Order: sequence, then structure tokens, then C-alpha cells
Amino acid sequence: MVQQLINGISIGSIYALIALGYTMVYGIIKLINFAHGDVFFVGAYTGYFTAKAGLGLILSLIIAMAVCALLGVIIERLAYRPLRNAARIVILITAIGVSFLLENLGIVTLGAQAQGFPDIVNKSTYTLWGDVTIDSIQLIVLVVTVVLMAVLQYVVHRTKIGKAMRAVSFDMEAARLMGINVDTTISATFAIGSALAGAAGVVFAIMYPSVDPLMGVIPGLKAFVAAVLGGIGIIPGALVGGLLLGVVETGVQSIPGMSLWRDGVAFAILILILIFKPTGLFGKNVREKV
Amino acid sequence: GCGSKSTGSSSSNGDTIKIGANLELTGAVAAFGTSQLNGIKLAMEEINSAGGVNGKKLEVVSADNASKKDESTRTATKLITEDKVDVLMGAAISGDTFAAVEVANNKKIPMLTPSATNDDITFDHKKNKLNDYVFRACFIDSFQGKVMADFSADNLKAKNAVIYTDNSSDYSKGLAKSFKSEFESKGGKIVAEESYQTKDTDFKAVLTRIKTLNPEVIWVPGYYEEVGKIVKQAREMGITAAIEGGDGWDAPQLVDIAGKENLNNTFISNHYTSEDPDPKVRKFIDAFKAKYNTVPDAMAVLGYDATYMVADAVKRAGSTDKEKIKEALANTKNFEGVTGKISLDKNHDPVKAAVVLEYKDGKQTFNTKVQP
Amino acid sequence: MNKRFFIGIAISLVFYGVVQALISGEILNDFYIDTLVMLGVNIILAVSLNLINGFTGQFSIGHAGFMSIGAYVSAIMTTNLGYSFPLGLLCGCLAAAVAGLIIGFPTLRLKGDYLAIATLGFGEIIRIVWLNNDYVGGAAGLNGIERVTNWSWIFFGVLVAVVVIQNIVKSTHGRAMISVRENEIAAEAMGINVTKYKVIAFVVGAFFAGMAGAFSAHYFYGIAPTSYNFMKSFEILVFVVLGGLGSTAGTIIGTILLTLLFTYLQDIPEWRMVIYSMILILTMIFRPKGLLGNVDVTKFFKKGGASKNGGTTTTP
Amino acid sequence: MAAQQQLLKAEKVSRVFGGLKAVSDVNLEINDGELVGLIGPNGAGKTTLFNLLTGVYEPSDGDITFSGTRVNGLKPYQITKRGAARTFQNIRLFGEMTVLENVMVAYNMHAQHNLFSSILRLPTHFKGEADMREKAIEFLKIFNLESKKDEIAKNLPYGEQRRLEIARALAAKPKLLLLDEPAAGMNPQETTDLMNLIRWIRDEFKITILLIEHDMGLVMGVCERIYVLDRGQMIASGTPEQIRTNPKVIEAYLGQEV
Amino acid sequence: MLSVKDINVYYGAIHALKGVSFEIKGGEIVTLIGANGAGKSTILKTISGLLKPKSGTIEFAGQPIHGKVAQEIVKRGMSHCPEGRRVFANMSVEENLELGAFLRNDKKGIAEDLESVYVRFPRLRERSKQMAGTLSGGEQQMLAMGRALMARPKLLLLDEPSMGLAPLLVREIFNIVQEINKSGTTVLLVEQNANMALSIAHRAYVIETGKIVLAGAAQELASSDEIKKAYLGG
Ligand SMILES: Nc1ncnc2c1ncn2[C@@H]1O[C@H](COP(=O)(O)OP(=O)(O)OP(=O)(O)O)[C@@H](O)[C@H]1O
Ligand SMILES: Nc1ncnc2c1ncn2[C@@H]1O[C@H](COP(=O)(O)OP(=O)(O)OP(=O)(O)O)[C@@H](O)[C@H]1O
Ligand SMILES: [Mg+2]
Ligand SMILES: [Mg+2]
Repeated sequence: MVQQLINGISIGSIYALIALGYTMVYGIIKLINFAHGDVFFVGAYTGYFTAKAGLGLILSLIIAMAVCALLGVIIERLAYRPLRNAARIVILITAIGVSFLLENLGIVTLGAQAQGFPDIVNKSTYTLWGDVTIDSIQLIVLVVTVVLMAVLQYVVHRTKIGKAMRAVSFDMEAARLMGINVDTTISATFAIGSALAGAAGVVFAIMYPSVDPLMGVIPGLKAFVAAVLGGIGIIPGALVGGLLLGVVETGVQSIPGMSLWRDGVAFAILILILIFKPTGLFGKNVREKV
Repeated sequence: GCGSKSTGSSSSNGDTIKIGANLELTGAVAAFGTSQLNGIKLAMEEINSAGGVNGKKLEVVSADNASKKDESTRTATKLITEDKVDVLMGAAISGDTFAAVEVANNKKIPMLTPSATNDDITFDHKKNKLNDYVFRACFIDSFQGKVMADFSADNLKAKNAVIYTDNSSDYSKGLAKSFKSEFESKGGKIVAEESYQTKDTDFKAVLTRIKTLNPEVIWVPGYYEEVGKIVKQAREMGITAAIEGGDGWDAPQLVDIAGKENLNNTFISNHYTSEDPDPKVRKFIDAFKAKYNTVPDAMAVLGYDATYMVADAVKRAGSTDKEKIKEALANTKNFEGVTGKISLDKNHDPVKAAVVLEYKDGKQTFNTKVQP
Repeated sequence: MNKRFFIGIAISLVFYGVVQALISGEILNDFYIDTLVMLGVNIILAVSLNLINGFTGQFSIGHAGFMSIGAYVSAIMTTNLGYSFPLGLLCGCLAAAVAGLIIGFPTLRLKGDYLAIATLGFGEIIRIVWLNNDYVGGAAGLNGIERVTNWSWIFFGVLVAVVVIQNIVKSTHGRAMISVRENEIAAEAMGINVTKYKVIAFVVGAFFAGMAGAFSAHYFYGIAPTSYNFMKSFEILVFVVLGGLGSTAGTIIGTILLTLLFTYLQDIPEWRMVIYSMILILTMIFRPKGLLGNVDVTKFFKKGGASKNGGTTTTP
Repeated sequence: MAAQQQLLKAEKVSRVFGGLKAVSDVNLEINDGELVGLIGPNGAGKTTLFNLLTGVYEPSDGDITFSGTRVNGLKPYQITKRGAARTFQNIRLFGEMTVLENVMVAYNMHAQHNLFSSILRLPTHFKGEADMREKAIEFLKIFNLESKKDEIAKNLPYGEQRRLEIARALAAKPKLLLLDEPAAGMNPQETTDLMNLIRWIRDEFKITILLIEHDMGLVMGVCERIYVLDRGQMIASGTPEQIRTNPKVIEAYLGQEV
Repeated sequence: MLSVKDINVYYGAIHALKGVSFEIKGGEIVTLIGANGAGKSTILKTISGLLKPKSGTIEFAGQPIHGKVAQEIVKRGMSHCPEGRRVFANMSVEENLELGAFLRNDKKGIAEDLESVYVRFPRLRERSKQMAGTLSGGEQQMLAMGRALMARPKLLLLDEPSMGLAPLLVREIFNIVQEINKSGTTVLLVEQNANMALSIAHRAYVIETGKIVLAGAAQELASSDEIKKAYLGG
């Protein structure tokens, strides 16, 4: 039982890590950035190449984050910025387009087959008691996710750039009048969100050692669900949503014969939670003032 | 490489024999389709450089069914009506193949699927009807499951087993089913049946549970991407039981994903072994490596053999008459492929030997050969 | 108004006759018929989703779920139970409509992206139910479904879907739905029963999605759960938005163009999706309101000019 | 006044937001045919009271009776159906719909044709739609908006948007019309025109009007009775003359010089 | 201080400003009056860089600023309090005020100004932790004003600051505008409440359908019959 909880938290912290980037971007421009899962895949592949080239974990992470940050900024600049004033669903469709584009460019250039990810971390397993074990990667991911969550929360709520981000998220024109450079602020948001996706990609590829161009689809979807579960746009919500989703999935699978229903139950719980908390667990139910 | 498109000759009466490859080149299982197309193309080039068939060159027209059933029906129709192919090949997975079966039957075009394993594709057991125009080059699901169940019971002397199936794959479920009935008929006990889905990455929840059951054998009939992770995670959790699977495991990436040591004490059934010293196998593997810079997986080798099977049938038919090709395919006897000596039975399914391979330090080693 | 409606129907019947003649005369080969059927199925899907998303403004991405219900229920009726196709079709549509009713209710509380994720989850749950049910073949799905759908079925199916939805939209009930999309609070204040109209949109939309599912199941020989995953829902959404949210003509044109584009690109499989997604992105950037987003076609014919849009800001 | 029929009655109505009592123990009575003003400092709770009366918010406490029935907890559309229509402080038109369609939406609840007759295009549909259209156009004429009937609502200038909102609310054939700052953003001349329009509407349609306004010229000019809210509480009510000189009101709202 | 020469502005195909020219000298209060839809807000938006003129020039403190983006113009000491309040609804009152001083770095000065805003609008202090979106209309208007003041602008553009305010507050607002002006800030004021606006302004321009049709000293215009009839409700 405890082991299953650890399993759940470990998968959940990965969801949370990806969800953080999702929520970050959503929080600022209200865009469900469906390409997020694909930036994640680019991060993983970048890590794959750096690892193959013999670079270690830290360097691989840094390079992958940098590449993804750049990619995120480029995507925003080319695909989303021209649509600043368009309806949100239009940007959403564009994001789906970008997602398809990245995936299929990946297939064309890298091949559709999954590749094994080189071993770059010496994993050590700690036995807590009896049969219950946890390994170093699981621990690292959890710690990194929690720390990043705290950092992001601080940045968004306590720093000047964070205030600018929130102002932009509510009213771009008024934000301009405050002297905020809206474009830079949005670029920064994308850079941070995408860097997080890149980091998640590398960590994911280390934990589950294979990479392929479609690897981001399912984690991306799960992270999206996690973000909504926690209340999309709310940073601690992403963490809680991710962990909860991981634990629920693992919990369902730990019941004999239920493994088939993992996603079904997870979605059912999601819908139930939303019915009772229509804006997610942490979402403030801000009713429009009439 | 680029898609080998039809080069203009629109009718089959030209100097080419047209093969239409209806494959999953994009979408969810693009990895299978693209790999298979590589095998097909290699075979085509070899055949053509050896002078073709009956003096005519082979031409492969590939079309993408986007890993979708409805598209597959349409793609097959397009290959027949627009590209006027003589023979259809594909699709790579059973679902997409099913969608093309009726097209082949209605249009009376022989169709050979390299890798669709579902029992009902060639012979519809529900309606008790043979699909006259449909053939395959691979084992059927029930065969591999049986082979490995026998192997577990007889060679490994296992008394109990856990089945861990890819529930979103028809192939995996077929293998699981036949393994179960055979293993039980031999007195073995299935202590748990669990499942996962394609593209899953974390299997610890179920493996944790399997570990407490302490089975002798874990039967994981899936594809290498997930299987590799299952093996790795199982071993890391301290599960030492034998893990077994089918030809879906056969890919060079498996070793990278699972890790060499973790693969010890795993067994698979396969058509052949890439370590086989047989010159036919060596020639294929070398040629494939030279052209694509990677070791072929099961999909590629099946595509390769299937292409030669078509060429063989056309040669024996002596023309591109569809009926004659169909008859010739049905009469395939002792065809020497890389994956063994193939004869088609009355259900259009190959009768060929399977080999059981054991992974030792990341290398496939021959264990036993099982005749059907 | 009255006259226009009937002239439109007459013109489409002529179109039907011409195509039917071409098919009977074997001038159109099977591949074209396949394509026509697929177009028809996609049009029904897109037009029905447009009622929910485009007109009523409820962000739904679970349409593939409704489609799968139509497909499975009708196929069970005909293939497993041996009933006739028309009965199977009807049951498929009704079952999907009931599902629409059920999913309609969470929408009373959920808005925007939260509704989207709930509908997505709903669609996935439906898919997982099929996947885990051996009566309907599990992962393999149902195969060996007889081909019953033909040009006539699909044509009249599309006609009914378009006419019904258009007739709803161009009436006080449609205006009520649009007002819900525009401003829910004001709509309620004007006496619009917002709940009722949202549920109607979901029920009618789901009904026709079910119809599309039944048609495609009985044309393409088999169905499987993977055909109805969230990617399929996105695909339908793309048709709608690319054509123009809230414009039936736009939706139809968008669907036709994208379906044909996808078909045409079949010959270059490697680049197929790359080009497809590039076109998608570029269309959105250069025509953010969709292909026919700000052109009211009826007005276009009446006055011989497109209505002017508000425009945004002066370009430097 | 005693002879008049009572239309709306609020008894001890309160509404709390978080810790804030935006409306507290408010009593209010309006009779048929009256033209009543509601004034008070910013944030006094006037709009909130409107929201309570029209069902946008549910009262935390108290009772609201409209036309003799208790309407607490009813949905806005149900209250509208019983005969209360409103405008909003922040204009809420159906932006992408035409001017004419905006007005036609208000007729939906009186529609004679149901969904099926529209789907099947039965004669009742055509008749119902034609009726609606005709009546809507009549309304637009009254408000001088007929020439703009095919414009998209959001493209109208502000003043016309306000007028359209009033037209739309009137089209719902209410017994009680609630106007939330109808003159906001209008210049004095336009305000005068609006004042005349409001009076005319009351007389022409024989309806009751309750309006919130900060423009004292307008309020004092048209209202027969005035309620004054301050910090959620009703601090005064009476004729314009009484209100103008009420020290509490001067202190809280008007300032010395009026 | 500000000189606008012959600007033309379009919304898509709509020609909203047709060759508008005017100027403001340092220390003045200048008001723009005109009917609904005349183009007053458009002028302010163009000056502050939210819109770009198709042609014409705008100079601020001797430097051309047309075509510059808003944040650069803000940096040079202009602050625009937009029509319709536009407060950041999901941020607290205090955070909104802090955003007004986004480009400033003098912590002490910011704190002083924050205090003086709270003194001017005690209601804002009461609600300093409340989300701005749930303020009443009038409270939001005070917040928008306060936020604009937090930038300590040289030139303040005010778009209908008295809209929706209670009579007491309207007077208060006009007093504040006068005070701000006395303390050295130049003000461009757009108002529907033309009587009030003219009473505190030095000069005024009258705008009709995108063109300036009249200009003059505020008192003169206020006593002109034509103006009285058209805009003052007389
Ligand atoms: N949804 C809400 N959540 C929290 N507080 C609210 C909400 N709606 C209103 N309030 C508060 O209730 C008080 C009354 O607001 P209301 O909008 O009714 O004022 P008002 O009298 O209409 O003022 P104004 O004349 O400025 O429009 C205000 O202090 C406001 O901040
Ligand atoms: N975003 C827009 N798109 C199209 N037209 C616009 C837009 N904004 C304003 N207009 C038009 O430009 C003209 C000038 O508008 P502007 O808002 O400047 O007027 P205003 O004088 O400020 O009026 P008000 O007193 O109502 O605020 C109007 O005719 C208006 O309809
Ligand atoms: Mg108010
Ligand atoms: Mg204005």
C-alpha cells in the first residue's frame, strides 16, 4: 500500500512537472498550449542527443531547457503572436496545428520508432522498510517539482515580472498603459513554461528510458488534466492536481482486475470533482460581477 | 527516403508489376508501417536488380492509411481503382487490415498482409467463411501463444503464470488468450491477468502487485517500447521471474530500453533469430543494415518476406492475372523466407516453425525450435 | 424565406440525382464514392459540433464519444443482433442523444476550458468502455459489419442534418442559443432558459454525431475504439474552426477542403501531416475567423456583398 | 398611492459576499406604474440589489415578492418571465448579433412556435418568426434604431448601445423595468433626451420603472419616489424634494452644494 | 508639451479621426468635448500609443512619439487612465496601484504616492486587499485614477473619469484633477460632463465625427449658445 502511494507520487510528480508549464502559460494568456507536450518531446530528444554525446545529467538538462525555451519563444513569436486579438479557440486550433507540426517533423527527421535512452544517472534504490523502496530518481523528481513550484509561485506573485504577467493576463491593453512590455512578458512566460517542459522531458526519458516523437501526447494530456484538476492557471494547483492524478491512477491499478479502468476512473473522478468544484480544486470560483 | 510513387504507368499491362502497400505511415502506429515499408522496399530493390519477375520490374505504390480504419478502407480502394495495383500488401496491424479485407474480396484483388495476426483476418470464424483473396505472411495469434505456453510448461516447468496484456492491442490480446488456454490445459495456473495500454510508461502499480504473487512466468505479449519498460521496471523492483513474449519484442531498441542485464531470463517466440548463421538471414541483415543503418525489427523482416512471397506467387502464376496470382499465393509451399520455410494452409495462414529465443546479456540466443 | 428554403432543397436534390447517375453509370469509381461518404460523415460531424461549439458557445471536445456511441450501438443492432440497418441507425442516434443529455448536465455548472476537459473526459470514458468490453470486440472492435451505407443514405443524412440544424439556428431557438454564447447573463435576463438551450444543443449535436458514427460503421466494414479517441474530436473541431465557427456554410466548406487536402496528401505520406499542420496554422493566422467566418453567405447572395466586419486596430 | 396595486416588495433582504454585507436588511416596495429611483454612493449596493431582485444573486436572507408570488431562489429567466426585465451597468449586448436580433431574443419567451415546428418549418414557425420580426422592428422605430437594424451590435457607438439595451429589455414586455445607470457616458443633451424617453416609455407602455442613476438632474427630473442606499442599508426614501433636503443623504451622497 | 498634427486614424475601414490637430502647453488642463462616438477616446488612445495613426505626427516634450509603442511613451512621463476603468480584476487593489508605478524604481517615492492615493480615496484603503474585479463601479473608477497617478506623470490623459460616480465623488474627482494640475501635471481631460469639464479647464476643443470643429478658452466656449445647446443640455 505504501509502495503504491510512492509509485503514485512518483508518476504524479512527473505529471505535475509538465502541468506546471501548462498552467504557467495558461495563467498568462489563457491558452491551452497543446503544443506543450511536444515541446516536452523536443526536450527529451535534446537530452537523448546530449546524453549520447556523453554529457551528464546536469548539462543535458540545461541544454534541453535552453533549447525548449528558445523553441517556446519561437513558437509564440511565429504562431501565437499574430493572433493576439483573435478568439481563444482560434489560438487553440493553432496550438493543435503546432503540436501536429512538431510531432510530424519529428517523425520525418527522427523516425517514428522509439529509441532507447542512454543511462546517464546512477540510480540507487533505498529500502524504506520491508519491501517498500524508493529510488533516487523518484526522489529527485519530487523534490525538483516541489521546489520549482515554490519558485514559480514566488516569481508570479512576488516579483515585478510576475505582476506584469498577471496584469497582461487580465488586460493587455491596460497593461501596456502601465508601461509593461506585453510581448516581452509573454515571451518570458513561454520561455519559462517551455523550459519546464524541456526539463520534464529529460527527466521523463531518464525514468522511462525511451524517446519517440509521439511520446509527449499522453503525458501532455495527463498533465493538462492535472492542471485543470488543480485549477488551471494556479501554480500550486498543478502540483496537487498532478500528484492526485498519479495517486488515483496507481490506486485504481493496485486493485486486482481494475487496471483496465485506470484512465476511465481517473476521468470520472475528474468530472466529479469539476461538478462539485467547477473551477478545479484550487480554482477560485470568481463569478463574473454583474 | 521518399515515397515510391507510381511512375506513370497506369495499367498493369505495362512492364511493371504493381504492388500497393496500404500502410500506417503516419498516426499512432506509424512506427510499424514505416518499418515495414523499409523491408518491402529492400526486397523490391533486390528483386528488381536480380532482373525482376517474369521479366517485369516490381513497383511498390505506397499509400498512407494514417493508422485509421476508415482511411485504410479508402486507401485500399484508392490503390485498386486509381493506381490499378496487381496485388495489395498491408496493413501492418490487424484493425487496419480488417478494414481492407472486404475491399480485396469485393474487388477480387489478392491481398497479403505481412504482419496482421488476428485469427479472423483470413478466415472469419464467426461466419465460418474463408476470405478468398486474403493471405498473410506471419503467425496467427493463437500459434505464438501456444508455443510459449508449451515452452513455459514443458521447458521451464512453470506451474503458475501472470498474464500482462496490452489491452489496446488486438495482437496482444490474441496472444494472451491462446497462452491462457494452452497453459491451463497443461495444468498450469494463471494467477492474475493484468493489462496496460499502448504508450503507457509507468507499470509499477501493477508490477508491485505482481511481485507479491510471486509467479514463475510473466507473459507479456506486447510491443518492444512498452515491454522494454516493463522488463526494466520489473527487474528494478526485484522481480526475477521469467518474462516471456512474442515477436512484438523483436527490435534492436528493446535492449536499449530494458537494459542488457534486465533482459536475462526473458524468452520470446520469433520467426527467426537475427543471430542465425544461415546465409539467407545474414544477407538480409547485412543488406538492411547497409541501407538503413539499423538492425531490422520484426515488422521489417515480415515486410521483406511478404514481398518475396508475392514475387514468388507472381512468378508461379506466370502472369499478372489476379485470379492466377491468388491461386499461386494459396498454393505457396515451402517458400524459403528469412523467417523460415513458409507454406500456407487452407486458411491462408502460414505454417512455419517458430523459434524460442532467450536474451543473454542483450543478445538473442537460440533456445528451441517449435514445429507447428 | 419560405421560398429560399425550398429552392435550396430542390437544388440539392438535383445534385443528388446527378451524382447518383454518375455512380450508376460507373463514371465515378469506388474511390470517389468512398471519398464522398467520408466527406458526408465529416460534414455531419462538423455541422453538429458547430451547433454546440459555434452557435451555443459550449466548448466541447468529446464529439468522437458521441460518434462512437452511434457507431457501436448501430453495429451491435445489425451485426450482433441481426436487426435492420434503419432500426440500428435510429437506435444509434437515440443512444448518442441520450449521452448528449447526460453530458449536457455538467455543462450547467462548467464553463469554458473546464467544460472542455469534462467533455474530453467523457469521450475518453466512453472509448474505454468499448475497449474493455469483449462483447464489442475490445481493442479489435467489431469487424465484418456489412456495408449498407451508400451515396443515397449519406446524401440524405447530410441533408437532414444540415436542414435540421440550419432550421434550428435560423429561428428564435437558434437566436436563443447564440445569445447564450454571446452573453449568458444577459440571455438569462432576457428570459432565455439557458439550461434548456444548452442541453438541446448537446442532444441534437450528439444525435447527429451518432448518425455519422452509424453511417461510417456501416460503410468502412469495421469499428474499433482507437478510431474515437480525443484526436478524432480535435479533428472535428478543426473542421469547424477552420471553416468558421458559427457558420454552417463555412463549416461545410472547411470540412470539404480539409478532407480533400488530407486525401490528396496521401501520396506524400512523410510530409502529409507536416503540410496539413502548416496549412492549418497559416489559415488560422491569415483568416482567424475561419474561411467563411465573417462572411454571411445568405447576405452575400442577397446584397451581392460581404458584410463588413468590425476590424481591430489600425495597422501601422 | 393606497389605491395602487403593489408590484414588488423586498423585505429585510440581505446579501453577503465573503465577510462583506453588500446589502443588509433592505425593505422596498414599488407599486404598479410608479417611476422610482435608487441612488446612493458608489459601492452602496444598488447594483447588488438589482441583482437580487432579478435573480442573478440569491439573497442570503429576506424575502422578495413580485406580483404577489415569492421569487427568492428563482432563476433570472424565471423572474423575467414573470415580468421583470433589466439593463446592465456594464452594457451586455449580444455583441456579434445584429441590432434586430438582439431585440428578437427578448421575444423568445413569448414565442408561439416550438422547436419542432421550426425544425419542420411548419406554418406556425413562419408566422411566429414574422410576428417577432415585425414587433421587434416596431420597437427599433421607437428607439430610433431602425436604420441600424442590420448592424452588428458591438459596432454601435456607446450611446446607441445603451438605447438598444433598453429597447431589448422593453421587448421582453415587462411589468417592471429595471435600468442600471442608463445615462452613464452620455452628455447632458443626450441625458435630457433619455429622460424624456423614460417618461414616455412609462406612459406609453404603462409599466413600472426602477432606475439607478448618479445623474441627479435625471433622477430628480423623472422619479416620483427615490430610495437611498448607503453601505448596504436603506437610509432614506421619499419624494425628490424630501431626498434633496434629507441631511443624511446630503452627508452621504449629494454633498453640501445641491 | 504635446502637439498633435494632422493625424488620421482608422479602425479597419472606418475612418475615425480625420486630420486632427491640437496642442497642449505645459501646466494646462485641456478638455475635449463631443458627442458619443465623436472620436475622443480614439484621440487619447492614439496619443498614448495604443493605436497607430496612419498619417500625421505627435510630439511629446519635443520628441516625436507617433508609432512608438505604449510602454515607451509611458516611460517618457505620460499616463493614460482609459475609458471603462480597465482595472486588473484578478489582482488586489494594492497590486493594481503598484502596477501603476511599474516603471518606477524609487521605493520611497512609490510608498509616498501610495499613501497619498489612499488619503485621496479612503475607500481604496478600506478595500486594499479586495480583488479589484469585485469593486463597485465607482470604486473601480477611483482605483483607475489612483493607478494612473502612481506613475507620477508629466501629462495625464483622463478618459471620462467621472463616469458612474456619485455626485460627491464627481466633485471630488474634479477637485483632484485641479490639485494634480496645480502640483505641476498637465492634464488632457475627456468628459461627458461638459459643464464641469469646462469649469476647471483652461482651454477646450470640440470634436465632431472625427474632426475638431471648435477651439477656444474654456469659459468662452461654456458661454457660447451653440455649445450650450449641443453639449450642455441647455
Ligand atoms: N460578486 C461580488 N463579490 C464580492 N464583493 C462584491 C461582489 N459584488 C459586489 N460586491 C461588493 O458589494 C458592494 C456593492 O456593490 P454594488 O456593485 O452593488 O455597488 P453600487 O451601489 O452599484 O455602486 P456603483 O454606483 O459604483 O455601481 C461593493 O463594495 C462591491 O465591492
Ligand atoms: N474597436 C473599434 N472598432 C470599430 N470601430 C470603432 C472601434 N472603437 C471605436 N470605433 C468607432 O470609432 C468612432 C469613434 O469612437 P470613440 O470611442 O473614439 O468615440 P468617443 O468620442 O470616445 O465616444 P464616447 O463618448 O461614446 O466614448 C465611433 O464611431 C466608434 O463606433
Ligand atoms: Mg452599480
Ligand atoms: Mg470614449
